[in-house]
Amino acid sequence: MDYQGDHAWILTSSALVLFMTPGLAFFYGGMVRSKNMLGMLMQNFFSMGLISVIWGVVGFSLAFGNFGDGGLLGDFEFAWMRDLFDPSSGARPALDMIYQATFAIITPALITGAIADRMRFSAWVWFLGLWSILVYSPVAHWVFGGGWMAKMGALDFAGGAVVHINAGAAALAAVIILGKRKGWPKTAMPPHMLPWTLLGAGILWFGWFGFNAGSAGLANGQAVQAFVNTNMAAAAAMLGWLAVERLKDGHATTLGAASGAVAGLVAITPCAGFVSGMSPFYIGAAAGVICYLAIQLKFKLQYDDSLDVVGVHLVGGLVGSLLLGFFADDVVNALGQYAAVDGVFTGGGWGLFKDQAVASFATFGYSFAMSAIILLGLKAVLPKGIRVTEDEEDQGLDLTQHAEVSYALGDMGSMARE
Amino acid sequence: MDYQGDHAWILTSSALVLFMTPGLAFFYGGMVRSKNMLGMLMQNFFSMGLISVIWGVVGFSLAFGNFGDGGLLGDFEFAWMRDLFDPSSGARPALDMIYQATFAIITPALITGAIADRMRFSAWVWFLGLWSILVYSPVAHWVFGGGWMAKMGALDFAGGAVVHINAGAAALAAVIILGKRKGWPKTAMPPHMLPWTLLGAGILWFGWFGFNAGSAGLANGQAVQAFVNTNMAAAAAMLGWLAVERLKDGHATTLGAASGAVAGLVAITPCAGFVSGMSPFYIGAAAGVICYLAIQLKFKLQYDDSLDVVGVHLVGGLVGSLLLGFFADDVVNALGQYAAVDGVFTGGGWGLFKDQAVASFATFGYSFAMSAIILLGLKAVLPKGIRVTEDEEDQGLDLTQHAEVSYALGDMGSMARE
Amino acid sequence: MDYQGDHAWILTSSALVLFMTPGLAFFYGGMVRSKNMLGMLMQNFFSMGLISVIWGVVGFSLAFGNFGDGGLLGDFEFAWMRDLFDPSSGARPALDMIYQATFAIITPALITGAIADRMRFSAWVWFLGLWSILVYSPVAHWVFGGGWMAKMGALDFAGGAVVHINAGAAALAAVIILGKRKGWPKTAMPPHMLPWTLLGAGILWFGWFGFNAGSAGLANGQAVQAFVNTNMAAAAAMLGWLAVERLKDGHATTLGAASGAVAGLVAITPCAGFVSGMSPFYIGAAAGVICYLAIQLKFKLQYDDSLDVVGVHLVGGLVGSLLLGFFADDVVNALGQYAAVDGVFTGGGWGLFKDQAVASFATFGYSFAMSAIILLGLKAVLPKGIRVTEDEEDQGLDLTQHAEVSYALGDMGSMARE
Amino acid sequence: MKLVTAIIKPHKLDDVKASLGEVGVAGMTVSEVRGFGRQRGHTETYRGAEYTVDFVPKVRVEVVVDDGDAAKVVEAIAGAARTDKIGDGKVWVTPVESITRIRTGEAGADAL
Amino acid sequence: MKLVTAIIKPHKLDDVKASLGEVGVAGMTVSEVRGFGRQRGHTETYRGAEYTVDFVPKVRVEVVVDDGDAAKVVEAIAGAARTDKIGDGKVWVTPVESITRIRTGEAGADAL
Amino acid sequence: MKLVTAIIKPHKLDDVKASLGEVGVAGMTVSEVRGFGRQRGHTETYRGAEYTVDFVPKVRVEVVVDDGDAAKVVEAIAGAARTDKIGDGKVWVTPVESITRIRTGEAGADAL
Ligand SMILES: Nc1ncnc2c1ncn2[C@@H]1O[C@H](COP(=O)(O)OP(=O)(O)O)[C@@H](O)[C@H]1O
Ligand SMILES: Nc1ncnc2c1ncn2[C@@H]1O[C@H](COP(=O)(O)OP(=O)(O)O)[C@@H](O)[C@H]1O
Ligand SMILES: Nc1ncnc2c1ncn2[C@@H]1O[C@H](COP(=O)(O)OP(=O)(O)O)[C@@H](O)[C@H]1O
Repeated sequence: MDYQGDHAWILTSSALVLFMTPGLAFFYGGMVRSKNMLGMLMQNFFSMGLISVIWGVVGFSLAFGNFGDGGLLGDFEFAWMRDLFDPSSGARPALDMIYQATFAIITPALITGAIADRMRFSAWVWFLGLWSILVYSPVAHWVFGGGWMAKMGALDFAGGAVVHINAGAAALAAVIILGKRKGWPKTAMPPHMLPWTLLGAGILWFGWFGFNAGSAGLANGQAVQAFVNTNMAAAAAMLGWLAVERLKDGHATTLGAASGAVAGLVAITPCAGFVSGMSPFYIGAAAGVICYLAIQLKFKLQYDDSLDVVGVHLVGGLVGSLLLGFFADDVVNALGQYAAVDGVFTGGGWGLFKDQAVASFATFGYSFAMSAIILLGLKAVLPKGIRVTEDEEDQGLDLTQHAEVSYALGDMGSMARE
Repeated sequence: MDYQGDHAWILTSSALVLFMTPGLAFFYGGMVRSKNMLGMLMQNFFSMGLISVIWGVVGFSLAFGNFGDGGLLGDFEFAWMRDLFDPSSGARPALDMIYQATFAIITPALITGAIADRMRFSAWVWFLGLWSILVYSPVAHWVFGGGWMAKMGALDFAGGAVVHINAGAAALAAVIILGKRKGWPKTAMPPHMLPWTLLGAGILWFGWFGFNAGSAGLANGQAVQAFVNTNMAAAAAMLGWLAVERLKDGHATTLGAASGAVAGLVAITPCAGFVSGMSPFYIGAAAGVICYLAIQLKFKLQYDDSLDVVGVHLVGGLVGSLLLGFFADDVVNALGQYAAVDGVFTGGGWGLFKDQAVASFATFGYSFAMSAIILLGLKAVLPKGIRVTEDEEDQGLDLTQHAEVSYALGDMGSMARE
Repeated sequence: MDYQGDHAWILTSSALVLFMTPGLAFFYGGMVRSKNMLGMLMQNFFSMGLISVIWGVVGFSLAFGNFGDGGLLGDFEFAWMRDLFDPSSGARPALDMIYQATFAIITPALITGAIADRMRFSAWVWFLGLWSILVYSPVAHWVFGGGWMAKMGALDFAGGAVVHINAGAAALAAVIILGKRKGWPKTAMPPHMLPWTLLGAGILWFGWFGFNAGSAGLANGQAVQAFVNTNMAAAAAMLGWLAVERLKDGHATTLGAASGAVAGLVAITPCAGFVSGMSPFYIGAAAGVICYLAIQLKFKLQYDDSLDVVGVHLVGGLVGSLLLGFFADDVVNALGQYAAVDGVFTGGGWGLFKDQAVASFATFGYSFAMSAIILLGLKAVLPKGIRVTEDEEDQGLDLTQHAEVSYALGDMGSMARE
Repeated sequence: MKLVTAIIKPHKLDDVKASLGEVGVAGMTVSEVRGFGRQRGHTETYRGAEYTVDFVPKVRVEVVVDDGDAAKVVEAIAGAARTDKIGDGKVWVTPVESITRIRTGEAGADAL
Repeated sequence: MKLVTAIIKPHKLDDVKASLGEVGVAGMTVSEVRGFGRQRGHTETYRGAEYTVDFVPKVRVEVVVDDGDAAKVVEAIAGAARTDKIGDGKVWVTPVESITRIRTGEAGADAL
Repeated sequence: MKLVTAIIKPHKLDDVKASLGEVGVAGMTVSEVRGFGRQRGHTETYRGAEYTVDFVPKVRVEVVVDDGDAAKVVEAIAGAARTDKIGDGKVWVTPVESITRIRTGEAGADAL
């Protein structure tokens, strides 16, 4: 069989997923105060730089080396970009490497929404690199790399656990250790420019097709099913979120539409190539409603998860990973590289659900603990710590971390070149 | 033959067309006043939510069920996402469903440009859903679903009638029933942020390749020809619009460049896979000039088609659908699933032109009448009617419909959390 | 062999590269002062209009006609869109034409960054058209069209010389002839909205996958390698630029991250399908550091290369083209349509490097001279010259060239319709 | 010389400008401000959190006039800016000791 | 009538508003301004070029009050806006000859 | 105490600031405003519809100074802001009854 059609789709998907990180930057960026806009963009764009390099040098090998060993970690088989270029398969290993690179980039980028407005940029640089090696690569190995979770029988089509629970758990650890933004929750910190957020949501939705349908690895029927499920879950979650918002707050908001869609995309991620029929609507709608309710928790529990990474990614990831235990459909499954398996509603009993629960909580536990250790270590070691000073927080990350401002629209120019 | 290459292209095209709706939101959003920015974005993004669900549940089946019956409407064959997943064809029915979903989403979204700044959001929700079922699905069946128009011999490659004449006719009905914006045409209502409009135009141009070249259904020569024609018509229309603008108003404007390109993209839509050689230049240039002239009509006839949906989509759709009767080329046609047929200039006589005219006016008539009926019905039935109050119009849709503001760039924070 | 998979990838790549021009418009647009935003957008978008038409009518034929003649210029074989549609190959000539059209569009658009804020729009229109025919088509023929450079043995995978050195040399000629912006370098002219620049950088990175990996012409292993190299070079260059910036200026900036990534993308362009392993990291890092240093030159040499087209594209293009002489790897080369050849570091000796140097400087020399001739000619011939008046420069291009403004966010409406 | 300062509703600016033109005022300076008073502000909601904003957008109009014209100008502004709804704003008058036209150096009434 | 004008730090606006409420002030007008003084501005860097910006964001608060209330209002503002750091700003008082409420035409203290 | 208010062209702000520095003024407050006067505005065109905008961007500079310095300050501003083209703007002087530095509570000349 020719591979060109599959290559075309996975190349396209890689580009789409890479584009999600700028999308995420703007999705988040619109929600922060204007003085922190560039700080937010930078934390995300920088991940495209640093993680690409780390992934090529060692990260991919740690995640995908020793493939299918049922173990805890890969090896150095592909380190330093070795052995990726195999002409006979059209360089398939290199294709897998770069496609997975885009996942490695966006996963820690998700955390930036939680820690918005208060982390030193240099601390972020260290955290990003260490987290990718110590948390992302191992967890990716467990499932995507054929490690212990895959062997156990847990399913994760495109990263409900590897990406979303993982990043969400890290986000929770980070906001606890970093502490609240100055003034939160008394001071109002409304979004400075929601159109950015909507633009970002549009890019995310667009790119997520590559994320989920690309995870089939081929341009086959499973890819089509994953594509369909992705779109339908996003749609249903938008409606779910808006419905409850309208009931509770009296208005359907654009931020709600964007947030709901993202919640649905998160929840369908682990399920995309494994469910069929009306299932994506049910999973999406559940995610929309549950995530809306989950983000209200932070006010009760008093942790400043600034842009609701816990509420959307951790909770949404859990919703999807666990519901897969109910909705999995072996007719679709069978197309992929995985064993065909059914869920509770599809006559497969509770077996899959149990595996999903174990995988979800193991991911949560490892990521939370390890992220906390990294951050506490950095706090102890970095001369200026991990958080900006109060004065810097007042002035904003743009000026203090990057010596730039986002907007200079006025007519009044008074600036001197040194 | 393997299907992966075709799948890769149609999956990509589906993503591209889905991305057009956010693009459209920003294309329009930049043109409204800043107080209505989010209202515009929301009407468009919401279509991605609501129509996806409706399309999966019933819309696709009403349009594509009973395929090729030469009749008026599909059936419930594919309702509730039934029978879409067929592994042997790589889930081709599901692929067709999701590709067509993106068309179903953007078509009513086109109408938002006409009704900008004054429709209640809840009325929009109702209109959107009803219109999709009562107008879009039937008309899509007539042509795309092998209904009476297809049987008659009318051609519509990617939706000159189904999408553009259809939405344009609905827009005309809507502005007549809704009435003018407060103050129009005396009060100036200039665009609040043209860069959004240009960004949107860029996204639309990009996505339109999926719209037109994807409509070949395969990654074949017809797709290539459609891609070429799409780009060349957009380009020629931009030049045409700018030339007449420069002559009449003294300046070539960026809004004109964006509008001209869109006019060309609209006009080439029905023709994309059916014409060849220099034809896209002629069709595009004609659309650029004619649409520019057409948008001046609203001041004469005093209907407030706020962002010129009638002038660009209805007129542009008519230009393309009718010119296809002149330029159709059976060498290109022959590649597709349609009968090979020539136009007036290519030695085919007036037969095709007549079919095109019948199809265009039938679409116009049905859509105009049915849209009017829906709106008048909603006006009578909805407790608060379909239009915001004068006070709400003054305050803007962002605040009154969604309790949000678009821009909070200032340093002066004075907001209290409840 | 089926061609659908390859078609799918090249169609996708064509769309991606076309989308780069809007991306470039915003990348540049964010850096100019707000009164010139639309002027910048317009110069770029207009290239999509004018060059598409010129390319279809004559440009493609001049560049790719007489393919492989080892000479200086193509012929009129494909002029007026002739002979592009060949059903048996899936219209491959048409596919090549449209893919290359997107390169022809963006190359002159790169120049707009140098001449920002001061060129008359009508002069830009003339320059754009003439430059495309007199400079771009010939130079494209030399390498891409199998002209003398290709015959000599010089390599240019996706346009290090044809696109970047070519545009950079023209930019240098243009800023010398146009002169400095009023007030430069004393008056501060900081970016008016960096988020646009970051958005543009995100779109450019995304689109560049089509630019480089699409240049393989097929969805094969070389395309994969080019994709990998593209991403890795962009990443390494971002890190390189930020590192030196941090050392020299004390801060890592978001503009630096965006600029560094673009510098890496430029430098890898000629190399993308020809190098392997860790090479993209070295090439990227070198480009990041060298381009950062190169942009400081303009203050020393007092030429107002407003947004650093010379520093990034000319210098980055040279870095990539020359380093290819060191890093070329015949294992990857062998996959393409080119002869397998190694560089200095890969055991191939200095032969390739010499060819690269000759090709680079020939491109520079021809483009610089010819661009100067065109501009001086236009200056002499155009009634109002090529530069706006001082007053127009003060008021900005948006108002004076296009009768529009970019931002109207305020509440204070006072505008009268005529 | 007097400085007449008015705080008005943004959409009344054109009417005020026209009305000032009618009483012979040839120049003025305007700016965007936010007002707090009897007129209620609005509420915004983001992800379930509700915010109240008490300030409402207003426009400040400043006109320097000859002593004798002040009353007339106040009247012209007040007349044109009135909508009879809460929040129409205020007009106040303060003394100006001298005024100069920068371009010519003219002072007093000639500077207007 | 007096016009009390204060230039304050932007984030103190809510405190000032509250404090004015306590002394019975029911209306005010605020606007965004830039201040220059002892407080240092900041530095920005773009592609290696360094720029200094001397102006810092401030908010101007304007309140028209009865003659007798001016001192109290000045005190209320100054008390609420103080952070004891450079750049806290100024409050000054200027005379107002007349004031009108546009909606009703009321003048003097009734217009406030 | 006097308040000197100037309406100037936006690009003259740096010159005015420098010139004020030379006459010993250490603080000032500036803001963006729109002016209407002899200077013509501009025309915008959107899809064939033409709009005229009469207001032009200006900057307002406010400086509180000692009584004796007012004339000198007016001169410094007027000198620096002059381009001899229509629209250079105005400078006017109004009386200030008291001024306080918020940070220290100092009053009068000490507050400047
Ligand atoms: N004491 C005051 N000093 C300065 N400005 C005031 C004062 N009171 C009201 N304003 C301004 O006048 C505007 C209108 O006042 P408001 O009390 O809302 O309505 P009205 O003037 O119709 O009674 C306010 O938004 C504010 O800008
Ligand atoms: N002479 C002045 N006239 C008008 N405004 C002034 C004057 N001096 C200072 N200001 C304003 O007061 C603000 C604070 O002044 P500054 O000297 O920085 O601190 P402080 O008042 O604490 O000594 C300035 O930013 C400026 O807006
Ligand atoms: N009577 C006035 N009151 C307040 N501001 C005025 C007045 N007349 C003019 N201005 C301000 O001065 C600016 C310049 O005035 P203009 O008549 O255009 O030019 P010039 O001062 O050179 O004659 C105007 O834009 C406006 O901001």
